[in-house]
Amino acid sequence: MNYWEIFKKGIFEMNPIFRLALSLCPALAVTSNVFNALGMGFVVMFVITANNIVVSLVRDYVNPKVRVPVFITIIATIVTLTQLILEGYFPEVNKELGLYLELVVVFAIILARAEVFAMKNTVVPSFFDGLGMGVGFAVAMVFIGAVRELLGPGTFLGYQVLPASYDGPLIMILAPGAFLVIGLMIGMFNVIGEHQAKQAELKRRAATAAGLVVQRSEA
Amino acid sequence: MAEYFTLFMGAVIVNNFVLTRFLGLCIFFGVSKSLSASVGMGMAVSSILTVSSALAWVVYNFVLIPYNLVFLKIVVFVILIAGFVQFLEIVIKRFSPTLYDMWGIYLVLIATNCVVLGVPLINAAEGFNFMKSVVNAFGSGVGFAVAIILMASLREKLQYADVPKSLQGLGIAFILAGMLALSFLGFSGMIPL
Amino acid sequence: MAHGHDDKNNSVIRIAMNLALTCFISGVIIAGTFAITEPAAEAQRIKAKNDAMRELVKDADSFKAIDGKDGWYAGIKGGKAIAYVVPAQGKGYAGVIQMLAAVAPDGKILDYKVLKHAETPGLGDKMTEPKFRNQFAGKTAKDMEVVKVPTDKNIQALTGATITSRAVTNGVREAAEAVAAYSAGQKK
Amino acid sequence: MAKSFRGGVHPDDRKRYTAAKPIETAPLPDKVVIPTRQHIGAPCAALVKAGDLVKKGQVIAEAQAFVSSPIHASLSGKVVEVADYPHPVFGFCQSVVIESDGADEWVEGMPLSRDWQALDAAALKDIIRQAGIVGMGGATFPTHVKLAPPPEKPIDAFILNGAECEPYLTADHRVMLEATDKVVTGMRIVMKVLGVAKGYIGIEENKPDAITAMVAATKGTGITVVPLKTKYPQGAEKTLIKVILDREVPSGGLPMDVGAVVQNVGTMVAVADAVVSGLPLVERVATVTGGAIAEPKNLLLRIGTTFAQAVEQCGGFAAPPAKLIMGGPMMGMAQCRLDVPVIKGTSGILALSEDDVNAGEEKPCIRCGRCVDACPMGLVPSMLSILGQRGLFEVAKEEYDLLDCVECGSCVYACPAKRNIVHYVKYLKAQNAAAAAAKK
Amino acid sequence: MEHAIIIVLILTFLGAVFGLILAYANKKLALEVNPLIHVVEDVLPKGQCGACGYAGCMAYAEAVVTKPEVPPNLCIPGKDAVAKLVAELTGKAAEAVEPRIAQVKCAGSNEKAVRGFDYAGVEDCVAANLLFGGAKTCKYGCLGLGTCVKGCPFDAMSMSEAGLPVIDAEKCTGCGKCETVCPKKVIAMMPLTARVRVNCNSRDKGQVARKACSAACIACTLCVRECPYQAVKVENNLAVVDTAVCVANNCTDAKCLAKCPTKAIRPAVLGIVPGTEDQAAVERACPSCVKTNTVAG
Amino acid sequence: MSAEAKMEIGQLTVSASPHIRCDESISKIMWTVNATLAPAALFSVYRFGVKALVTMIICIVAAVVTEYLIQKWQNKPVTVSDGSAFLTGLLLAMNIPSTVPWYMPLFGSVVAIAVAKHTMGGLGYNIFNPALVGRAVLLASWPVAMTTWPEMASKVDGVTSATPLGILKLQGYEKLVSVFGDKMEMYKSLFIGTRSGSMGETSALLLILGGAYLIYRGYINWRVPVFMIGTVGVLTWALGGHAGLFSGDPILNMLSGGLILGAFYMATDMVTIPITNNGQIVFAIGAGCLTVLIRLLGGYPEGVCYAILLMNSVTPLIDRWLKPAKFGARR
Ligand SMILES: Cc1cc2nc3c(=O)[nH]c(=O)nc-3n(C[C@H](O)[C@H](O)[C@H](O)COP(=O)(O)O)c2cc1C
Ligand SMILES: Cc1cc2nc3c(=O)[nH]c(=O)nc-3n(C[C@H](O)[C@H](O)[C@H](O)COP(=O)(O)O)c2cc1C
Ligand SMILES: Cc1cc2nc3c(=O)[nH]c(=O)nc-3n(C[C@H](O)[C@H](O)[C@H](O)COP(=O)(O)O)c2cc1C
Ligand SMILES: Cc1cc2nc3c(=O)[nH]c(=O)nc-3n(C[C@H](O)[C@H](O)[C@H](O)CO)c2cc1C
Ligand code: SF4
Ligand code: SF4
Ligand code: SF4
Ligand code: SF4
Ligand code: FES
Repeated sequence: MNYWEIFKKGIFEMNPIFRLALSLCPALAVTSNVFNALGMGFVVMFVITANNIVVSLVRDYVNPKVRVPVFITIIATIVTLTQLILEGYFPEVNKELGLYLELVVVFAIILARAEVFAMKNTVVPSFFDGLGMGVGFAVAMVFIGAVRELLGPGTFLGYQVLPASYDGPLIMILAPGAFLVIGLMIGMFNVIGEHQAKQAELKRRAATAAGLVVQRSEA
Repeated sequence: MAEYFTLFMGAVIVNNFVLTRFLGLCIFFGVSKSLSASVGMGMAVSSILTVSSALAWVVYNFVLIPYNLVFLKIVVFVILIAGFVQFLEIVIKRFSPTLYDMWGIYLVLIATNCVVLGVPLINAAEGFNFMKSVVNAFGSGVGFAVAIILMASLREKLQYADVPKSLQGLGIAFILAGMLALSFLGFSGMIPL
Repeated sequence: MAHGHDDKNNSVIRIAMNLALTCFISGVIIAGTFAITEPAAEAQRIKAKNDAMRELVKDADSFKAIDGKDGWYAGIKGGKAIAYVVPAQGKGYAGVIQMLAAVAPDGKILDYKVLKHAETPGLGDKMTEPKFRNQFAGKTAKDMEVVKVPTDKNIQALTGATITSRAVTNGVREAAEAVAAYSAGQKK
Repeated sequence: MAKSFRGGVHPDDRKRYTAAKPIETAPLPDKVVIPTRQHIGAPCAALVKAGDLVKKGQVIAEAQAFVSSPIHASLSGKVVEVADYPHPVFGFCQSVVIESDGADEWVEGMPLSRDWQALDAAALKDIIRQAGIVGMGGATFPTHVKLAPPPEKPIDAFILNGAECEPYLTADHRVMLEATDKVVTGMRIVMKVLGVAKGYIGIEENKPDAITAMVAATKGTGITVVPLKTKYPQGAEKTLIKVILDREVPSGGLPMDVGAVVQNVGTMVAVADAVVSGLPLVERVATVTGGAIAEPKNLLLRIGTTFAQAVEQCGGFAAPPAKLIMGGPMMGMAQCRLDVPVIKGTSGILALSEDDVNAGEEKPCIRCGRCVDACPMGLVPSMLSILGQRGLFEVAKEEYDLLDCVECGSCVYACPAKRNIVHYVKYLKAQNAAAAAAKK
Repeated sequence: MEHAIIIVLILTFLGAVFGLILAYANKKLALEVNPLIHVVEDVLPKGQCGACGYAGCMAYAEAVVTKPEVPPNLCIPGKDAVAKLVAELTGKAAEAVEPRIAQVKCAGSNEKAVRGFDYAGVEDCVAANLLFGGAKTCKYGCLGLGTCVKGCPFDAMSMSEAGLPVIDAEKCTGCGKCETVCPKKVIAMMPLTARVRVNCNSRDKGQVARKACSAACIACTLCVRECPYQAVKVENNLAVVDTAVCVANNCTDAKCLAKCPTKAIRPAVLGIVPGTEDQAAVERACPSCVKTNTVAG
Repeated sequence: MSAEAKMEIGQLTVSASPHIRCDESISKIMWTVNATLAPAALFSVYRFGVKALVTMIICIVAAVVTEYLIQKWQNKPVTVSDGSAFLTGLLLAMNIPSTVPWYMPLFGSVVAIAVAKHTMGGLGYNIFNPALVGRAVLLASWPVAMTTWPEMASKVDGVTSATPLGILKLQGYEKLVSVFGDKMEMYKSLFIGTRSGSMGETSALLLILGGAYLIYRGYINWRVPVFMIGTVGVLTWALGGHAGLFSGDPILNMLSGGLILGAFYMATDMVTIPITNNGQIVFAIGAGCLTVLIRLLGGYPEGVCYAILLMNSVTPLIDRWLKPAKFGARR
């Protein structure tokens, strides 16, 4: 199996937020600025990768009847560890992520990857899958965070980037704005996707126009 | 009494679970495609939330706090809830297929979801007493139900609209949720909790 | 009902063991990590608290918890309590605002620090900015009246966030009153 | 106080073109095209072939089933062809083409004169069936079937539908004025067949002279004349029964479910002719009118006369017609050619100019609710149109009572967005029927 | 240390309790669902086209798993590959699915077909068909309002500028959905092996058909005479090609193409793939036609 | 034959019945509504000066241009001449203070048309009232500027002037009456429109006249304004006073804020409200209740905008629940 492919699919075609629509809560709750989004992204990246590894290691020993509780326990353990470590060494990050750090346990994407991928694959692919999904998640988070932070307060990672006279709409960093921004972003991605698909289709038609005739009449 | 009422209304409208606190969004977006499903989901969430919060409160206050193990709450809550919900699902499926069709099928989805873990954690963080925890949980559940039912009715209506192709599905769902949240801003500042 | 032949792997005990074992291992790991990180975390907590208090009462040498008053600390300089750091709270626009207020023994406010709040970014959360905070320094409870016009005597409200301004002011005022009462009691 | 019902619309009735014009008998056409299907139900089988000589009133096509009605030659002459010809309802239909011999002779035994009072119900019903009488209000449902309700559905009221609520049309109006006695006789015959004592005549207030005439003619017969508010669709069976008897025909039901039978004015004249004079249905009164007609008229036309011949009688076209319609502007069928024949259900021939039509581009529904207010059936037409756009006939049927729509067109008339609601309804009903057929 | 022991104890206890409850509940209460159904559904293409005769892919999956008499090769879009997989999963004998493709049997484009009236109404063929069978004078031809395009579950159809549907051979799975929705039955399925096809649906007599549309099959029977294998017949005033005969005789020079005066017989691929209205197809199907220069694209 | 002489094949139009239509059209309705709003709009220009006119023009032009661009982009027929985007722009302008900087009306109009209207498919399909979505977004985005009204500055306090409802909320009823002089003076001022507020919150008189004409023409349903304003009056009378139950001032509450504008022009936007009469009554009463709830308990002095938006979100449920009485349901 091609590890690059496994890694890549989490970022684009199976992006956890934009495509799979899983783990949406943090995508809204902790993206009002890039810093928080990045922090959350890293945490999820770590948890999902670690969990994929552990699950792929123990998958043969897990009884299917209690599969879900076992996986959840594993995830909860990893999250608790993360929390303990953050608490001990990065108290700032811990405070910013707040409740959502604890909720990482139930982010569907993590359990989903355990069930769908790590359960059926060995350690190395599982690692890449987890990493890809994690990176996809983090990238999406940062992207949303950047849009909201730039258009709202006009800053990036806390630094003023737009002119000071910029009086951005506060709604960007409020709840309704979060929904609207993500909705419009999804639309934008689809428009881009459709455009690309159309180009590909035109190319394909141009290519097959001649070739397919031959193929068919020999079918 | 008034205090509980305020807490309840606060949880339902002012601090609506979905629209202002961003919890339970996966099922909020996932199950709001049809009205009947969203009603089932709303009922399932409200009831599970209430019961599991009560369970969690007991364990938290009688086990974790006395032994100074507050940091274990994630693991403990999650096992507790997941186990309980899965058990409930098996039982309902076995004994009442109609009930199962009505809301049992949604149990699996909520077993591992922000909603059911979030409320016990909030209750713990706020240090609510038992009654308050239960009222807050029930209110949050009702708030969730209100939001998802409204959302589903809007989405069903938009099935018959000319939504641009690129926005169909998730995109328009987010925009709708944004406008719902915008409308709910009207309640903000109403009951300071 | 599902009967089937019970192979060993699917007996009730086996299944239960499976989950129990997972939990056991999880417990061991968490306990281990906890043992390692707890001292650091504890240190962090203390440090955070001290930093917060030191920020409020810059010239204190040390801080001492006050018996009988939950969460109260006295800032000590040269063996004397030069200020009290006490918890304060007010009902803001969106939920409770939790603060620490530093009050001189005579009831004059030194400063305050917001610990937890849910006010609107860009509006209510401007209460943490020096421009608003500095108004409090040196004021006593009776001067803490929120008005909407520029003022030296009173507290000028944040634009568009009168509710927040009131909440902070009320919380701080109550703290100032409590300290004044307490230190009055001490003196006796 | 004129009675009314919920909903409905008030289009300009435009009856002024012809209301005052007496019925004019059209000259004998030199050729008629008589389709073998002029009614709801099973088609007839042609009894004649090319070359046969026929007389007026001779049966040329025979009913093959109970719900069917025989067809008679409308003039004497030679059958030149039995073949597919254009038809105003079905597009094409097997038709008997007869070339007139100019003599216009009745078949033997006609006309006669008999005392209808002496005949019993069964005999009367049989005469009506053999005379090929079908509903002339437009629906063309065989009258003898309507007059034979199943025993478990007792009928206690007969209503004569003189509402003529469709704009433009004045045929029934003129018939009520000019053949008043025939109408009353027909009505009494039908009431005898049905065995009912209560008879009503519903007439819209915009025909005061007809109301007066009917009141005078029904004196002493126990028949009540009920003036109706001028509002479309007063003449629809269901609303008429509601207004006159205050009974609601249940959803999916028929008038007989509430003990009522409704018939059109023209039908009564045909019944009277058949019973009293022994004449079959070979001609009818139709209003030829519309902004594109030079001289609008009420004409007595032979069945099988082409629209072109009828229009010719009215001075041809004054302006290029945008639409040619059989029936009224609200329920009538748009035609695509002039060579279609007048059939038993042709109550009017309308040639509308561009101005009359006032169509407009179809826009999205703005949910203004005018259609809801207009719908006499209490439906939500806007939803029907929206579901129609998406072909969701199941939803339309289960949640929006698709099958209760009588296609009266009130909603379309009222709609500012110019939505083709009736067409969507027809489409959804067709889909529903196809799905039902597929299931079988 | 004590702390650590308590942690471990609590968690283990919790795990054991729930493990027991769940295991017991599972054993005593759980109902079995055949998991194979989901596996089979996963294999199906999920066009929900109903070509299998069931209401959607899930319904077919259930039927094929639970009922021994349901054959594994009903999914037409899935072609052989899916049939084989389903057969394997359900332990049934695999039979090949005859691969097929949709063809539009009408060349009555906006300019070739004569219009009888101006249609103003719902943009849908079924709806238009309700009003005297649509605006074209030909009663059998395509109405051009694209109901089939909307109905194709695989996005394999589009409307050409001339007002006729075009099938994308690469995307068409042969599911036949378009055939069912078309009110004129202008679309028919043909085997993928077809050499030539009849591009008309008119069963009107020659003169009538010609009057209505310049591209109609006028039942002149030239093609019948031309075909060396008797693969072409004229039934109800319309030419019909028996593909099985063409294939059996391995026809590589489809002479029937040569003489058709209205070009109602076309090479099987022509007009199916967008943008393939070219000589190459004719040339391949009927080399001798090109030489005699009787057929232009 | 002369009959056939005027006929060519293919000339006749064939369509399903009916073959005649009324002479209403969407553009006629929309432009009429625009026209009835014009007096109130002009009055507010007279009251607030040229700045008000500029803000209004920005709103309208932005709305119309946005609609044009979106329809072009989507290859849909361009329908800007039907007046609905114009109306949205005008109503948005009526809902904001005249003093806001230029980019706020611009942003609001773009959001109203692009997000609230066209993401859902354009005219007829939107669930929320576009103008109100625009206003709610603006309020959330620039709360300070959106709650800073011109005029009456010196009378109340030195910083910003407040609307009557703002004064009522923060400083009490007596203070409010004293600002105007006496009670009658206050009612008169509210009715005529000499008070502070958004551009459309001024002249109750002109708005009611315009609304009455629309009712007369059948473009809006009288039930909506009557029930909505009535509910607000009754509830504020019952609950809105400081001296216990039934001590509130219903006239003040009915005339102030955006209630008149909202009840006649925005709660009547047929696209976003229930389709049946009964549904509209429920809608209007619900909107009235929510208005009072927000006015009395909420963080804002005014609640009409949110009340209508909230009821917009319940509209599909109301439509489902209150269908018209079907013929034949009763014997
Ligand atoms: C989106 C939004 C957020 C708000 N956030 C706050 C807030 O954080 N604190 C506050 O006191 N008022 C908040 N408000 C309330 C209004 O600004 C309220 O009218 C104001 O507090 C009244 O004060 P003023 O007299 O200074 O205008 C908010 C309003 C909006 C629209
Ligand atoms: C919307 C609508 C309007 C109708 N208007 C009339 C009318 O004005 N006059 C009439 O005789 N029949 C009218 N009909 C037909 C009647 O419902 C009914 O079929 C007819 O009166 C029965 O009489 P018949 O069988 O003699 O034709 C209308 C039907 C519908 C659905
Ligand atoms: C700036 C402007 C002002 C208009 N004012 C009116 C008006 O006051 N009344 C009216 O009925 N139509 C008005 N119209 C609409 C057009 O004159 C015309 O009726 C419309 O664009 C097309 O109408 P239809 O869709 O009904 O055919 C106005 C159009 C524009 C662009
Ligand atoms: C009586 C009436 C009231 C209207 N009210 C509004 C309104 O409040 N806000 C708005 O954006 N459009 C309004 N419109 C215009 C139009 O309905 C609106 O642009 C649609 O909501 C867009 O689909 C109104 C139209 C009419 C006829
Ligand atoms: S009348 Fe027309 S625009 Fe109005 S609701 Fe009905 S269908 Fe829609
Ligand atoms: S056509 Fe149907 S839906 Fe329209 S008004 Fe008549 S009955 Fe109602
Ligand atoms: S092939 Fe049939 S469905 Fe497709 S456009 Fe033609 S008539 Fe319509
Ligand atoms: S073109 Fe027809 S047969 Fe081919 S995939 Fe589409 S619907 Fe199925
Ligand atoms: S992340 Fe909260 S429900 Fe999925």
